[in-house]
Amino acid sequence: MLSFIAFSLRRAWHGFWRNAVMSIAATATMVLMLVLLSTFFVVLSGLNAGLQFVEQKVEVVAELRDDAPDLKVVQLQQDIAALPEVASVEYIDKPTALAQFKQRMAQQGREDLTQFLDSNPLPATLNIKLKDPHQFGTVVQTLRARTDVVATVEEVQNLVDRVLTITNLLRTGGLILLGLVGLTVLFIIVNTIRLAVVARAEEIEIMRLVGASDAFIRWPFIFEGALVGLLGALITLVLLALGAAPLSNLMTRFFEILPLELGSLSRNLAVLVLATGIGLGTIGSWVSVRSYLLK
Amino acid sequence: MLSFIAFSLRRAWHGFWRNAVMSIAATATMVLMLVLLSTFFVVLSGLNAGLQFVEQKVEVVAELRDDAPDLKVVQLQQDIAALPEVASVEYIDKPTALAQFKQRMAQQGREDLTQFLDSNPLPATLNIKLKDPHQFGTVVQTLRARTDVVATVEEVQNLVDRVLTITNLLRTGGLILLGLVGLTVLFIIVNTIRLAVVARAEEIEIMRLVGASDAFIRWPFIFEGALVGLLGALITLVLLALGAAPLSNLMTRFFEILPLELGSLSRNLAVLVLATGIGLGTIGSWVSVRSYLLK
Amino acid sequence: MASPNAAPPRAAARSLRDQPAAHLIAETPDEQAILVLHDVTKTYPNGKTALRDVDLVIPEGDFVFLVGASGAGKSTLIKLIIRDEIATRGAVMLDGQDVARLNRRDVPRIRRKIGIIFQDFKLLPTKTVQENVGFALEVTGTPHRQIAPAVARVLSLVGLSAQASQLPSQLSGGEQQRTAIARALVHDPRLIIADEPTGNLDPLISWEIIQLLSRINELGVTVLMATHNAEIVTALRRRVVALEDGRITRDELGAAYHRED
Amino acid sequence: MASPNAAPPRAAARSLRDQPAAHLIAETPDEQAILVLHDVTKTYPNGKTALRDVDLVIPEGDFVFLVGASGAGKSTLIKLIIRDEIATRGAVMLDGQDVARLNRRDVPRIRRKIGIIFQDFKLLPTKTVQENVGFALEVTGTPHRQIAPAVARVLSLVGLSAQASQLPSQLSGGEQQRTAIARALVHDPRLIIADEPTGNLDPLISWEIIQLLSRINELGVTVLMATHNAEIVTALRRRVVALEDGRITRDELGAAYHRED
Ligand SMILES: Nc1ncnc2c1ncn2[C@@H]1O[C@H](COP(=O)(O)OP(=O)(O)OP(=O)(O)O)[C@@H](O)[C@H]1O
Ligand SMILES: Nc1ncnc2c1ncn2[C@@H]1O[C@H](COP(=O)(O)OP(=O)(O)OP(=O)(O)O)[C@@H](O)[C@H]1O
Ligand SMILES: [Mg+2]
Ligand SMILES: [Mg+2]
Repeated sequence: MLSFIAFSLRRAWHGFWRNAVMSIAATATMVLMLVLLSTFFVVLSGLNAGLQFVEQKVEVVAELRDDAPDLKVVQLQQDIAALPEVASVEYIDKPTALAQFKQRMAQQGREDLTQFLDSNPLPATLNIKLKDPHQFGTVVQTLRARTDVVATVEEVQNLVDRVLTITNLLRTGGLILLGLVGLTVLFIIVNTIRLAVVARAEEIEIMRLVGASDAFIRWPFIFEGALVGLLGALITLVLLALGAAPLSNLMTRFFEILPLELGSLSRNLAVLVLATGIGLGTIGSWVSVRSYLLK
Repeated sequence: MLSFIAFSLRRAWHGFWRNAVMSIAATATMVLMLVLLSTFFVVLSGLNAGLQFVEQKVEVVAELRDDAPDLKVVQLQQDIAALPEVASVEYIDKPTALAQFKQRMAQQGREDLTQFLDSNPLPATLNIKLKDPHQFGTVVQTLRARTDVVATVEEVQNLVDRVLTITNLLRTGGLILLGLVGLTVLFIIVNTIRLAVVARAEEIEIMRLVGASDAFIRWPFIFEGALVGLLGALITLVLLALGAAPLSNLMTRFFEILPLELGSLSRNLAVLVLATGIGLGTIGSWVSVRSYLLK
Repeated sequence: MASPNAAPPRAAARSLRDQPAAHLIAETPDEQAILVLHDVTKTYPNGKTALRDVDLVIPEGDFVFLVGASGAGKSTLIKLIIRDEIATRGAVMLDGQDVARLNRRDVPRIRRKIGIIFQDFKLLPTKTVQENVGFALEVTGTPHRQIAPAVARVLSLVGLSAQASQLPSQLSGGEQQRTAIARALVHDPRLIIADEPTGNLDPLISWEIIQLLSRINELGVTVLMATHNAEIVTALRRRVVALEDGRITRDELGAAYHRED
Repeated sequence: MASPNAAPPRAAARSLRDQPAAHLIAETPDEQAILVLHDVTKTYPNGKTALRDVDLVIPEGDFVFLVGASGAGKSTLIKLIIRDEIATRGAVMLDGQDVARLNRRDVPRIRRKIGIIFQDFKLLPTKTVQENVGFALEVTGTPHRQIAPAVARVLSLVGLSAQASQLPSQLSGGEQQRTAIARALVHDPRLIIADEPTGNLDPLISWEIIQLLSRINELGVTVLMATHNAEIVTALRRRVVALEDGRITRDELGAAYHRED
């Protein structure tokens, strides 16, 4: 058994170099496809992080009555914070609210209308961040029930719905696109390996005629495909590592705000590239040789 | 000559079908790559349209003095409209400005602070759209010179710079990506065709030995490559046509606002797909056969 | 009729000359026959019938010449034996097993009992001479260190030691043929099937190869050899089976290439 | 020496037997010679020297047998003539042109003057018999309507009319060889080079093919044939050039396969 594996590996290695043109062509195709796949993976990860970031921005805002006693407000804040679906609760008092409003206006280059006012028209608010933007129901109900403190609860339903529809759409679209690209990659690589094997149909035929068993014919080919995959994956990883510096510059420029963990991303990417490369190489050979052995 | 072309075409046709596995594999690869290229092209067109749309939004806004006489305002409006870099000039009087402000506030769910005012604090404005967002210099100078009418000119320099930097970056990035995808497509297709030709090295060798001239060997192969390209392009177009309806639904949902001319887009796409397919098929064969004929 | 001066000793004992093949089957118990064809007909998918109602029994240890014009069906008969093709009708029994009924997985095992010299050599173009020959041992799972000496031995037998590390494309026609012969001998098969093994060899080497096959045959290995080499067939006076248009028209012991009456 | 009973008429006039090849060149004006090899040596990239200092002149209309053991260099000599390989030293002149100095573009034109029968047939595996044969006409730009009748004619000459639309993989060895012969004849070449054209043929068809080549030779076509078929060489009593280990060791008119003194 061990000698069979050793034999198959040796033959795979020889096969790879004897058909150098084929092997290099297949490996190059593999590299290109894996780079394509990686690019997609990175872009999708970025998109996903962006979407998560947007979703985190969904807040439930409760405007408080000007006449609500501070103690009750603190009480309500604690009650809300205790709810399981709430991530954090922030209390913005009236002067802070006005200050924030003024700042916003200034940022947007708008006229500061508040300068014409002599009292502060802005209410104090409780800004509640949710763990999952879908689950605002209980929070809103709890807030609405406390009419002694809460004046109005901003209607977030619409906003939440709209944001979630868009993010889900983008996510689904991204996944479908990744799937399509993945299928393309799969098909092209299997195809390339199949072409390389077709060119060796005669070799397979002769092996069978001199009494080689199917396993004997199949495994060297499969190892050869895996070798193409491994080599392609390694070259891809080197290319990605080389391209990482300028790319992450560009990335941080765009996604500065996004909580993208580059460490785990690149770990995932390496695993994806290696698994896809070797997997596809192996499957490609398997499929290609199969059709000859079945005849 | 004519009979040579007829002969080459006939041989190409036969060659295509005699090596059906190879040909179909090459064609399928071609289709996948062309679909990929098309997707990129459409996405980039959408992006470009979006960027143009954003750039068009860049306006020079001049706030007018409350005491400016109507006649002078009309005069200024005409002067500005006459400038070659100006696309359009819109005059917003004070009541309209207030109405628009209220509407904006309402849209954003903000408190309507204007209700607390007794006079209209918003100035009348001239909103000037530019043909080219870069060329706001003269317009701003002209406006600034007319201190009798114009109170302030909003500082757009920064905004314009920022928008243009981002759009240019996105555009360049898109083009680079398209270039990379194009190169990948080129490489993969050339590669696929080369593999298909390698498998026929013996055939080429025999042709040469019985006295076939280079042209005689080359042209059938090139026509065969062109046939693969043509077939691939046609299948791609059919697939795109089938996918157009659901896709354009999705597109309009996202890009409703964008002035994307679907007619010319699909015309461009068809030309791109056909030219790329046939071109790549031809080049692929040419390159592959070349290496055999040079030996 | 010319007296069979060079006939092997066994030939005199069994006088089967001119008897129809069907009788042969009745007389020879199947256990002794390494190869039995019974009523075999082969029609190719394109409608061409290459063999018609062929009956043939080859006892273990026999040396049989298969002769017949070009296109008579010699190679087809060989292809049926190694199950490269499957008979349209009739049974092909190799070593007591019906090859058509063999499980796919058992085909390689049957083929390893045979040493086959193909008419078109069928060498692996990307392997050197010694790799091509060693290959027939590798497939039987022979340990690596035993392969090299065995290969060296048969290569020197067929006179190819100097070409051991050349590729088939770097060999002369005769050298390719001798490589194919070496590959067929290297794993000590019980049956050697040779399809025109001297077509590309000069008379001297042809004789050497035939003498080699004769010596191997004397050790008990059965030899079935399709050939057009009249000189050799006539000189050796072994059993001759003649095919004509897919039918066996002659099955004689100690015979010449051409019919002698 | 046996009297050259079957020698062609011209053979008697020139008594060149046993003269070294160098004299031959001096005596035969180059204009009459379709093929001249002068001091040709061929060493393959792997260091194997297949031909050494070969001098050979073949006048137009000659019929020459090239004999020699397997690996003596016969096929190498043929490859040099058709410029499949290029001589390491010396000149190969075909019809007055040095083939090594030929422009790449002119190689096909030279090859079309020759009809070549390859030892390994070299048929296109994806083309039928008639397409393989017709191919040699197509490359010369023969109008399409003239191809079919010409192909049909040569196929019936070699006895392959019934197999016209089979693929090479569906042919017997001899039928493949006859297809190769038909392809070499179909474009009426001035020189026919045949490398072991009867290796896979039975004696009867071999004789028919040789007689066919003889008839074509009588029409003025030069024939150079490498062969191991001693019977045919000896019976025909034509010019025999013998190679041994890459050197010409014999160049006789009206000779036998083996040296006769
Ligand atoms: N491409 C090559 N590279 C290296 N050596 C070669 C090559 N082709 C032929 N040879 C060697 O040159 C020698 C002569 O080969 P060639 O094919 O000319 O012999 P031949 O006379 O035709 O023999 P045969 O009768 O067996 O066909 C052989 O020993 C062979 O191994
Ligand atoms: N795969 C095939 N499909 C169709 N016909 C075939 C096939 N193989 C062989 N034949 C035909 O069957 C007949 C017998 O072929 P076979 O190869 O058995 O002849 P052979 O006796 O070996 O001849 P040779 O001495 O020329 O090698 C031939 O006429 C051939 O054309
Ligand atoms: Mg045969
Ligand atoms: Mg030779």
